[in-house]
Amino acid sequence: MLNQVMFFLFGAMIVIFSLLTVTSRKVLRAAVYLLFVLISTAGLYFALNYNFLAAVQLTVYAGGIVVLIIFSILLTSHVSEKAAMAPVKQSVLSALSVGAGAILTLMTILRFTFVPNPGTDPQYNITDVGNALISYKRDGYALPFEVISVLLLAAMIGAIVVAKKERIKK
Amino acid sequence: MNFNDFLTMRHELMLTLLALVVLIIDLNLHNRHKHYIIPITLGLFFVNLLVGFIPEGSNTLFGGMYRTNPLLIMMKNILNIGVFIILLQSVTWLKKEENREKISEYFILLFSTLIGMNFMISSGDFLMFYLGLELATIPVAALAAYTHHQTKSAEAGIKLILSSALSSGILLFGISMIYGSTGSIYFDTITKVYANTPLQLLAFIFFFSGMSFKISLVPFHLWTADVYEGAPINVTSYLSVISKGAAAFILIIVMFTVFSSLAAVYKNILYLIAVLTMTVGNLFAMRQKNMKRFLAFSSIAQAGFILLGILGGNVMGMTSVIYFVLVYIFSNLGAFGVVSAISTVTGKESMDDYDGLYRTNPKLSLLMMLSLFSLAGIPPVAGFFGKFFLFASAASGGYYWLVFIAVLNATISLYYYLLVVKAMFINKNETPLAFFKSDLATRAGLLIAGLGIFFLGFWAKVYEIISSLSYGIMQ
Amino acid sequence: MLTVGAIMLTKDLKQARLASAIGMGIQLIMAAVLIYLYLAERSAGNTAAMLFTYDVVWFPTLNIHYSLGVDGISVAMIGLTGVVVFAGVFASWQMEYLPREFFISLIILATGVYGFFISLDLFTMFLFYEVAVIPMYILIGIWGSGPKEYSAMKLTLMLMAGSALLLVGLLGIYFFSNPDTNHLTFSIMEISKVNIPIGMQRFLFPFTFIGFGILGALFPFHTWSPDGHASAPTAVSMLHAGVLMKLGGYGAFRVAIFLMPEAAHEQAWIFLILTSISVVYGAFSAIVQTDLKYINAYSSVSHCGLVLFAVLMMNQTAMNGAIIQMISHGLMTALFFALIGMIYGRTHTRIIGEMGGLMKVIPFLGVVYVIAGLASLGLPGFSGFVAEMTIFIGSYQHTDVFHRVITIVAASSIVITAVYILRVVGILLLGPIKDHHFLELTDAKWYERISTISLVLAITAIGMAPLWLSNMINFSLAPIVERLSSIQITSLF
Amino acid sequence: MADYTYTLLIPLIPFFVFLLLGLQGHKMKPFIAGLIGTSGLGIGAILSYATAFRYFVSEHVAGTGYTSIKAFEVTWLHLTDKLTINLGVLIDPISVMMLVVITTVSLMVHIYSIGYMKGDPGFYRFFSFLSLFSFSMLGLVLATNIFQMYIFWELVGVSSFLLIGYYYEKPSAVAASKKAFIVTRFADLGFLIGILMLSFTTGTFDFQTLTNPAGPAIASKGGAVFMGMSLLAWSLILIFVGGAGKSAMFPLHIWLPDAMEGPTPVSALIHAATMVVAGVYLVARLFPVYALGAPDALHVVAWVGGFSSIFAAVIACTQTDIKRILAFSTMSQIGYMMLSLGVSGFGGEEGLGFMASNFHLFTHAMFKALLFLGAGAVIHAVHTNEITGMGGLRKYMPFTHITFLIACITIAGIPPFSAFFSKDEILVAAFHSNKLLFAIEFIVAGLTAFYMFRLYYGIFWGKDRHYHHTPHEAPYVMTVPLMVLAFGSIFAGFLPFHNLVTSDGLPLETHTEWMIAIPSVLIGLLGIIIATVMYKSETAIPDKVAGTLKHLYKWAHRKFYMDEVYLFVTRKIIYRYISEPIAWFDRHIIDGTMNGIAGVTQYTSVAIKEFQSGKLQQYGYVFISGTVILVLIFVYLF
Amino acid sequence: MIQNIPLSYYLVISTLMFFIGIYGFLTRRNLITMLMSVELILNSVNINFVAFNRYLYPQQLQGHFFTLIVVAVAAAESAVAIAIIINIYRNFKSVDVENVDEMKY
Repeated sequence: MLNQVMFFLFGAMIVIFSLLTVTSRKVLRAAVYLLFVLISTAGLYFALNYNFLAAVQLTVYAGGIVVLIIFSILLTSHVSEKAAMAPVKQSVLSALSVGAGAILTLMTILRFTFVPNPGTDPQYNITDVGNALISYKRDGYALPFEVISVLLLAAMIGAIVVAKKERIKK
Repeated sequence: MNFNDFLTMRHELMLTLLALVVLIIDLNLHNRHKHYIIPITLGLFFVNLLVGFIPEGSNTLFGGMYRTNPLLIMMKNILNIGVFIILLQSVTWLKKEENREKISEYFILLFSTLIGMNFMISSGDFLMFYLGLELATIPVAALAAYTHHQTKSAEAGIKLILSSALSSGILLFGISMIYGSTGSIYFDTITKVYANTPLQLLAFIFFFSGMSFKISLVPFHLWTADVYEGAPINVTSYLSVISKGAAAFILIIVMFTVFSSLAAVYKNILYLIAVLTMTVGNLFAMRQKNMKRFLAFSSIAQAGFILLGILGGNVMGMTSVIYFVLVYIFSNLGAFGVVSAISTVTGKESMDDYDGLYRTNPKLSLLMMLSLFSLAGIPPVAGFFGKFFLFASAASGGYYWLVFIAVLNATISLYYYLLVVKAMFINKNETPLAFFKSDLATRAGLLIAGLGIFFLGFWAKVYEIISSLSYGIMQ
Repeated sequence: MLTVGAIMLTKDLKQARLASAIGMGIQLIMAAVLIYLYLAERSAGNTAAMLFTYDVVWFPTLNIHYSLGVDGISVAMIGLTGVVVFAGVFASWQMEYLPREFFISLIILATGVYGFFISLDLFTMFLFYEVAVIPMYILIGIWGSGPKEYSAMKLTLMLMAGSALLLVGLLGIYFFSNPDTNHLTFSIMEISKVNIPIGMQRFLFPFTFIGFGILGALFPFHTWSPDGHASAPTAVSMLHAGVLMKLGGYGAFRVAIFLMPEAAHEQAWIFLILTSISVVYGAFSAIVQTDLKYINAYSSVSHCGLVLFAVLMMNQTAMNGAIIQMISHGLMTALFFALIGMIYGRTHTRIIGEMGGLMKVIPFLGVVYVIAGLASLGLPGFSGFVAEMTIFIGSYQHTDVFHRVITIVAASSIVITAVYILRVVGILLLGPIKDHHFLELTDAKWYERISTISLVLAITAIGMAPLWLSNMINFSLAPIVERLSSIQITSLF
Repeated sequence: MADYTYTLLIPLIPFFVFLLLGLQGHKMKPFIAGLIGTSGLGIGAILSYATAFRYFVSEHVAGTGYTSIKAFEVTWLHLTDKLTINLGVLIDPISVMMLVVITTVSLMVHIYSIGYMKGDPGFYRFFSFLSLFSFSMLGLVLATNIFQMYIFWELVGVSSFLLIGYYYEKPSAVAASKKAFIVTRFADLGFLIGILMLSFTTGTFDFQTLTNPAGPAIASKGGAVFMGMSLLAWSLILIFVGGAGKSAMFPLHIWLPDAMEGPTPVSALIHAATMVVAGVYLVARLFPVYALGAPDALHVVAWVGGFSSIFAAVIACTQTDIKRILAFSTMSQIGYMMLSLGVSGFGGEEGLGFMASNFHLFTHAMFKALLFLGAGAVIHAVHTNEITGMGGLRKYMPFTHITFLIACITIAGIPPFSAFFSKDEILVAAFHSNKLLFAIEFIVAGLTAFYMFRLYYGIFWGKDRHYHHTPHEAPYVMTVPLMVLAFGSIFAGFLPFHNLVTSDGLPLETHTEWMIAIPSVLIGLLGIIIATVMYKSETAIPDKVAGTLKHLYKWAHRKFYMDEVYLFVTRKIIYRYISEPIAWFDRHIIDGTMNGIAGVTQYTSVAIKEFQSGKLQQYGYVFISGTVILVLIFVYLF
Repeated sequence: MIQNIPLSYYLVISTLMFFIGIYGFLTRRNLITMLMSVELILNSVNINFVAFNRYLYPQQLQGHFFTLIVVAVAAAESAVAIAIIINIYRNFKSVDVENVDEMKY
């Protein structure tokens, strides 16, 4: 029961704050709504018993990305500034397209019967996650783990290249 | 892991190492000496290129996440060659004062994307695939925004990163559905269980949209022209040649393995997309005056031709796609190389500036003409063979009308390629671009491209090797 | 063995015109030697369909060969090419603007043509076809006159569209060349031994035939021809009308009809109607043109229409006529264009109304022009007569009434031809001199004489003694016609 | 049978002369060139006479008459298994006769031309063309098969074209040569189609096979029937169209008067004596096929001939250009010959017309050449063609006067001059065949006498005109040929033609039918008398007559507006309503379509450029919509 | 908790979120909010992965790790994107997407 309540709470929060994120006229508020969405998602992960993931979600997403975003918002616009909204035509067209997409996708998904893998439901703890992360056997994720480091390095350098001021040019 | 495994992953590891070496050297160099990085890097990359050719059999690592075989190595080598040419061609540009401080970053970013592509090609599951894809994209966005003082460059960067984020979101949604419906992210497992159900088809379409974005197929291509125009010329050639080639490689692998059970359906999709892509690409290319934008649209149209090979759905199709990409790399780099050389020296990128080029810079004009003819598929240069084999493989699948449409499109493409030829050779100009002499690296880059354009076609061995390798994979 | 010659010639870089003259001279001699050797072989009793074959596997997996060889027909065409190219080089002796590039392009064009005629493999054939087409753009675009860019573009695009059709046809043939054993081939000789499924033939034949037909100026796909010819420089017009358009006829015959006989029989009537329209229509159009080159271009449409027309008749005599007509028209029209170029070089106009009485001032060119004209309107003693008569008689031997009636329609073109030829001769050469500037014109230079005389000699040689040529072609035609006639013919009416 | 291979030389000598003069003539002195041409022809003439003599004397076989001999033959082009084009020499009575005619007239003309063309800058050219013509004409008559005939037929046409257009700087000459060529070419198309049909039905070109009464051509009776006549008949009619073109039969005669723009010797040779009778020769050559295979076709020949003869005679009465009068006279006389062939049957008495026709051909060649050469001498003297510009010349040019008078009397059919005999035979033949045709010919005989004497009086009688310089007699090199021909005109009638040239090769017994001969002579005399009254001295009678018959006169004077009709057809119909629309159609519709395709492509290119708006969100929108549409189509619609 | 709540609920939520994100991407004018929309999209995909993993194939942690990687990638992507956005701001003095249309047609 509690589970259900939590699920519906988080679910509702996700949908509502998502909507608010994309409709709010104030950019900063949108960022905050996004934060709520991400936190709710983390809640869902918790509820699904993926604690490590939830923690990562909270730290990286909520803690990292959103802060970054808020930072840049503060850098590029005034707090009180109202975001310009798209023209009606664009909104309606987008809504139509997106709505059609959503309906089609939902129809398709809901019609599909997902077959669970037979077998037990092993409860992973954080050690298992850690082991999997450095395993290079099947269902081990050492390689992606290494590669993501390259990616992060590259992203860092990329961000620096893009953002750094040029000394020579006036 | 043992030494052999390292050897197996040499393309990726060497590159990573290379990127780190560059970084370290860069940190230890005085600002005035930054340009020493260029020859060092070129040399190292050349070593890497050579090492890539060490023969190596098939292998699987990381429990199937990473796999390799001679064909994949071949693909990587092809990309390496392309990158090497691009590096050569970008030397002049990098030496410019404004880029002085960012030389090493350029290399590192370029190498990381290449690492990403290599991983993507070698990926044995969707996770590595996705990771490789992102690694191949995100740094490029930074590269696109490389030139600060140009608004166009920044615009290219934002357009690339945002639309690629959107596309990878959609792609990911598709992957998630694939995962949900099959229970695995490993290609080998999915191949066995994938079925033609609505959801799986939908997942495929989402996935395919995301991939189409990377190889810029209509209607997922719209970012291409803007980004190509805005990005620095060498990044543009990288995007149009290497990124696209890698994406085409992985697409054909995935199509032929993972989604082979959907073949009946996806061929219809490909048919539609191919026609759209060729036609729209050509129609847009016709009007372009900016050479980069022009080549962008031409490369969109070229992407449409690649689909013809996939439609063939057999060894021939696979071979022809790889062969075509190889030829395309050389041809496009020939064209981009010339544009780059001119643009770097004179800053001129408009087609009108090319009027009367032959009188002042005959060699560049000739190379440009050859490249364009190769792109248009005119014998005896290599492009003809590439296109011919693509058409042949589509015809082998019975798609005669598609071949017809494609060749008609090739004719339209010939029209606009000839416009450039016309500008260079026929149009009179009171003040053509002055004669200039490019530096050694640029000339080497152009020369390699030119040689490739000329000899790849006649040299049937290349095709045969690819064919035999593909044969090994397809069976 | 000929490609060696052809490739050897592409390396002329210095002293371009001398080199190309020598090169093309050698080529001409080689062509003559080839004809001689060919006849010697034949008289020695060698009855293989193709002689001097040379075959290397190029792309083994696709079974693409680089396969060359000649039979009587291609030998004849090579002879034609040799003469025309030779004359063309001399006709453009005075090229001033970028001469080196000009001759290189010209020779690439010639290489393509030679290659096309000696190819026994559809792939190489197609390759050479395109090799021959593309230099046209450059040649017309750079050295042309008038709306040259437009014409060059139009010509190239239309021919390329033709090759689009062609490619579909060729690929189709390839994939049905050996459906049972899965041993696909591009080789013409091998494909000719199998029967492509009739359904497929029906589909592919129009592609192939129209593909070649565009190059052969088949109505209504001929409009590239007048503009292209009008804008092209002299030598290019010569080569183009003289040789390149023959690729169409040759290909239509060698590929479309030879390899897909059933469909050819079934669909011939459509194309017969189109070609006979070409014949008459081209001639009528030529009557009212005022530009010399347009007149000749439309006349080419008419004459080349006759080639395709005869090919479609699919009996030995008519096909023989078609091939002689190709050669004959090649020579005549090359001569015409050479003369037009020379006259234009002197008077700086091609509008016939602005000229007159030129016979008086440039008698040599005038006389040759009259000879060319008479040859063109099918006067006995010149090659045109031989060709046309062979075609008409051959076509008229057809058992089907439709074919005979349409032959009469096509034959009526000879009158119209006479009308426009005489109109030009009358206005251009005869009558009083229109412009006193013309009085200062000089007659042909030595290189111009070489150019024209070599063509005139070829025309009269064929016209006077056609038997050896006809026999040579007949010998090679026989197996082809045999294959065609083995098909069950269902009459249309 | 004797060996006649040497006859090959008769056409070949002029050919080599042509090549020699054509290529090297400009380096020669004019007189040398003329001499070479003339001597070439002279040798030909001697050979011809020798051949004729040998043939007619030694080849006669009792019972079967003269056989035809293939003296030489070589395959020129191999067409089908059955059809080959051969070149060769066929010797039989008519070809031998033609040899004699051609070489004689040609030789005379050559000699004459040395004087006539003196001082002309294109002297060598003229002689080379003359040689070319002689070659072609001789090749034509010696043809062994119909296709060889066609080949030389065309060559004759072109040499005629070259000679008519000899004065190429004169626009009227150029136009005339063009007209001649195109009209005959049009007729040749009929000839060609006829050959095609004939070869299709019979499977041969060879004359000997074709004309063999037992051969396939005749025996088959022509195969399928089309529009009431057999295919054979149709093919023969078409072949006759070719002949009609060359022989200037109505309605293909319009080139002949204009052809008089050529030098007068040319008119004498080509447009009077030789080429124009090629049509007659053609029909004569194929006569057995006509007569036995398709009599229908022969009727056509007869009526066309008959109509042409009266048509031309009427016009001739009103013309003022002396050469044109002669031209129409020629047309009229050839009409006679055609008619004669047309009313003839094959063999025996029936074949009278055939014999008469050839006979008339022979005599006509003599006197008409004479007339033309005489006219040439006159023109040479007074530098005008117009009869109104002449008069009283008899005292200045006695030789010319006498020979011309002889010719006029001959043509009027007054015995014992040659044409009396030949014309008489024709009238007899016509009388026995068709009374209407006979009536026509009878009237024509009168008209002929009338207009010839009108011409004669106009030139040689009447008042002196104001000449630029006093006319003088032509030099001997010109008058000698006149005399030779006059001799021929007078005495040719006594040749035993009926024994030599007959339809089946057997001798034919003829006798003068006085019931026909006398009226014909009378009407000839009547014509002469009327002409004498009207034209001997200038009177007002001609004008009055013309006034009375105003419309007829005007129509006839304008040649019944045939030229205008042709002009209308060519200029208006072909040029304006066929060619120009086609050219327009080509430029605008077909080419327009091609350009239109390009235009549409361009337009589309511009039209869709808004997709590339530069707006990131729109790109995203297209992206998403694309995906959604793909899903919609392929997941839900398929 | 998975006993009481069907998988499809998760999927509905994630799909809705996905399309809301797309909608946001298509309509928000501010580049940063567009980036936020992208985060929504990625997040919805993550939910998918996690839910599938948990509900259907709990034996392996494939979805789990996929999510993990996607989160990391999203971070990298955001970093670069924000750097570029700031660059845009410098160049255009605006972060409105409508203004970033210098190149077109």
